[in-house]
Amino acid sequence: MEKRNIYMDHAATTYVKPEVLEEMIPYFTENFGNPSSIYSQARVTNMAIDESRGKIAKAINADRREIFITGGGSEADNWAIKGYANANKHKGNHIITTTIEHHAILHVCEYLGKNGFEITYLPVDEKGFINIDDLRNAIKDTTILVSIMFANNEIGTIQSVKEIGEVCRENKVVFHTDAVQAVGHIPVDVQELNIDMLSMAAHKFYGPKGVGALYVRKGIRLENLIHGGAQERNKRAGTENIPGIIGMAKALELAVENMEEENKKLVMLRNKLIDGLLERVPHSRLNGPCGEMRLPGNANITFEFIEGESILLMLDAKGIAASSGSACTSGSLDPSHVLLAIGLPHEIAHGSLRLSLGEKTTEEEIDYVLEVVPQIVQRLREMSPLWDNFAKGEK
Amino acid sequence: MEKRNIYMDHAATTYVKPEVLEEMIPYFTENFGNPSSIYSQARVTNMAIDESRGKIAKAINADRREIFITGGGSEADNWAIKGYANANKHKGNHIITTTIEHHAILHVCEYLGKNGFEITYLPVDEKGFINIDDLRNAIKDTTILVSIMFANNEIGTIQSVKEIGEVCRENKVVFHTDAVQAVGHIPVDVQELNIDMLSMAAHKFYGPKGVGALYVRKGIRLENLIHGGAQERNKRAGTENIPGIIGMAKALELAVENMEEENKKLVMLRNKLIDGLLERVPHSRLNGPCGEMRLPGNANITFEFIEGESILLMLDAKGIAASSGSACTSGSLDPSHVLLAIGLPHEIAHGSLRLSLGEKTTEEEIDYVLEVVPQIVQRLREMSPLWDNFAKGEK
Amino acid sequence: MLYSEKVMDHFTNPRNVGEIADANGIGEVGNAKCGDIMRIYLKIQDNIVKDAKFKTFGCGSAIASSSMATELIIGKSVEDAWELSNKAVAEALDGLPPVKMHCSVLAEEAIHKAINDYREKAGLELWDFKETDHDELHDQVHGDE
Ligand SMILES: Cc1ncc(COP(=O)(O)O)c(C=O)c1O
Ligand SMILES: Cc1ncc(COP(=O)(O)O)c(C=O)c1O
Ligand code: FES
Ligand code: FES
Repeated sequence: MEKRNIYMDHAATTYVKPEVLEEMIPYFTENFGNPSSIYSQARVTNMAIDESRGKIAKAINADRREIFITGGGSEADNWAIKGYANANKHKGNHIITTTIEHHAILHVCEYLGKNGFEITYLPVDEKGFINIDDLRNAIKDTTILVSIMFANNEIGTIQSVKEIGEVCRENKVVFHTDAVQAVGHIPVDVQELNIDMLSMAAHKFYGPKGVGALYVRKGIRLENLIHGGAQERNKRAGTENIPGIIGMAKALELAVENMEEENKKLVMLRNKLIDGLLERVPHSRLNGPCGEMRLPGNANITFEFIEGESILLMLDAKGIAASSGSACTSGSLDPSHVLLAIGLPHEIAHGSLRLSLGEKTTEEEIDYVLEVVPQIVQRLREMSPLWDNFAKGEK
Repeated sequence: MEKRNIYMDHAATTYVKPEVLEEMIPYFTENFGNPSSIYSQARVTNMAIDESRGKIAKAINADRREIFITGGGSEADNWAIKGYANANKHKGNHIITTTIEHHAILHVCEYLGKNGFEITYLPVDEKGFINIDDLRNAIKDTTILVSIMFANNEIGTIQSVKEIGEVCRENKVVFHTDAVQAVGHIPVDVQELNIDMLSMAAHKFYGPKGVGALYVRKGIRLENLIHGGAQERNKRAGTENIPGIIGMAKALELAVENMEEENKKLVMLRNKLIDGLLERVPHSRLNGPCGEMRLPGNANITFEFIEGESILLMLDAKGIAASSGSACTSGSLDPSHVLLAIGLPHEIAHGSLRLSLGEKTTEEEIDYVLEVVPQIVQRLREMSPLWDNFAKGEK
Repeated sequence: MLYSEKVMDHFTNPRNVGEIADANGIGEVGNAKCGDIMRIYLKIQDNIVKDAKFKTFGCGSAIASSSMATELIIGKSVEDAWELSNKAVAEALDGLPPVKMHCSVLAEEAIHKAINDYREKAGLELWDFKETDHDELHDQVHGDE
């Protein structure tokens, strides 16, 4: 049989769409002039960047002067949290976040926690939602910043961002959201949702790696993370990554254009995948919510009695690329902090599989996965002493 | 006459060489898998990154485990200085640098100066060299770090890096060098030159923008600048910019391969340019040293009585792209801090022009510049009241 | 993280999976919380390991280590089987990534436990070995560099 090549790890990273790459190419070789310079060649790149910034702003209903380009999602997250905390410590030292943030937020908060700040980590329920009253109760006089992710990268939970923004606004606390998994995938409107700062990364929506952006509402003061030249209105130094910016803008424009139609398809395929797996594999459970409040392309299932890495390796042998826990920590052996946060016991959290679908995913691929995964689970369970114990116990 | 298109601003940024872009392309669209994942597709990118890291390490005679990828030169500089300072403040709070550093170093030092660190800015002589005895005398018990740039971006001065490294080593002080203008242009060997940390940026040597690297000698502890995922051996979070890394490595490999031959040509052209301008334009002077201790492609000339931006605009009208002062501060109106540091009075520092040559620069282009610049200078002087006063005074 | 072809072979086609109904030595190490449990069954006759089988809950390298370790001890004397080190298992697999070395430790220890189980049942003196404290190992593997 021909080796399959099924990519179901879009939440980790995507390829660059050909239309996007095509727009980028001239900026590598021809229009490469430093946009801060004053010769005509530079004026071309300057204008192209400006236009791209406009597209990015439009996609989230912001003003282009509120968009600052970064070297990726992690940089945007680090800058938002450290930059805001350091520039506003005279107002207070308390920051609120959640237990299910990406490490780019969590590790920054841990760092700040060791450096004079007090961090509250809001718990989540078994579907991954925070409780809005927990947030209300956590806010105190010294609270300066709330950072709650828009959509979770592992279990796909979409928070009630608008409500969170409202609570922050009522309490005059700045609200940052890590929207790396949301932007380009679900509608994001910083005005309607009361968002003050927002992080995004191009490689999650078919744009290039190594470029992202931080939206910063006018009037908010941040300390620079990368000091130096006067780029990005003096806020983020470094010669502009012109092709990267052009690519991010183009990819985002396409993503917003196709979003509605795309998501109809994704939701249908995702539901088929989730329902099919739960039905075919006993002792399996869905992590994260069903329906509207789940990212359209995300499926995350736990299979009891087996371990995630083995599942991934067997899937790979069948030509399926997937992930277990969050992508940038596989290679590490700890079970996902997100799965622990929604209440899974350690030994069960180990056996989870994230399948994240994308624009090219077909129904035929879903059928293949539905055929292959149950076999793999069974094989691994046959090797597992835990399954053994369980099966014997049941008798 | 056909409009010329002469690029003489290679020190600001370069285009990506076609061979480099060609190597990058497959990593945008095909081999895009997250290198931290465990499926086969990711193994391809993982190995490609490893190989690239090896090439980068080899180019500066380091070990590949000492190379950490960043989002550019500014990030590398910021990380080296802030990361080292914050991780080692128990050892002391004194940092030594120079008055002619790039803003990516200077502004970080200013920032640290306001946050508990003491900064010494070593002066330079009229050619831009620091005095090694000044360095010796500046080191004290509390000194933890010396950061001195390898080669200056404006006036091309190459410091006696080896000697600086020796003094640092004798005094057990860590030595960082901003080698953004040096790497890929002149030989750099971190072992021979006693360098402990070194910054580079790919877009200065025909690689892509938005990617750079920090070399960190084994055993040196840095605080992370960008916290989050486990990439770059837990030291720099963010999904790897695969095409960027591949491109940087390829560009550097090519640069090192061609360096000797390339520099012969560049030095010849540069000398012709400098000598020609000084000869043809009265009241002009060369900034920075002549000969071996000047970057091969750098010419920086001051024309008295006129102003830099007007020169650039007129050059642009003639199809020549050049720069005045440092590229990322043009757009700002202050005279270059480097030219002030080598002792130029304010009014004279304003009238300087940097022409930086590259691999495609031809002798014919030099001839054209030699024809055009004197005319431009004369035209601007005819408009200048300073020239007027001077000319009348001379009579 | 890259696995050798040998590891992948032993992972995808593990040898000696299962249990031995009349095993006279059984050893189990690891814990589910860590994501790794290994159980080894031995059939020992005339001081020779006649058969060995395993059940493992764990990553690719844990499964491959179990497979390789059982293969290496079958046919050996109990003394020789006892001498099998985790390094030997890893080497036989053409190496393991550094963060995965502890998976081969599991195999070594599971065999030690199984052999001592056999010796206990046979009324023989137990041999000395130090079982790694799994929590300590965990910190070692996952702690700061
Ligand atoms: C000497 C020097 N250091 C640092 C930088 C900053 O590099 P980047 O703009 O790639 O961040 C530059 C160039 O802009 C430079 O010339
Ligand atoms: C929710 C979330 N935040 C932040 C990041 C970090 O983005 P990047 O890897 O582009 O720096 C990611 C992805 O890795 C993510 O999924
Ligand atoms: S069994 Fe613990 S990671 Fe392999
Ligand atoms: S998983 Fe067992 S040592 Fe960490």
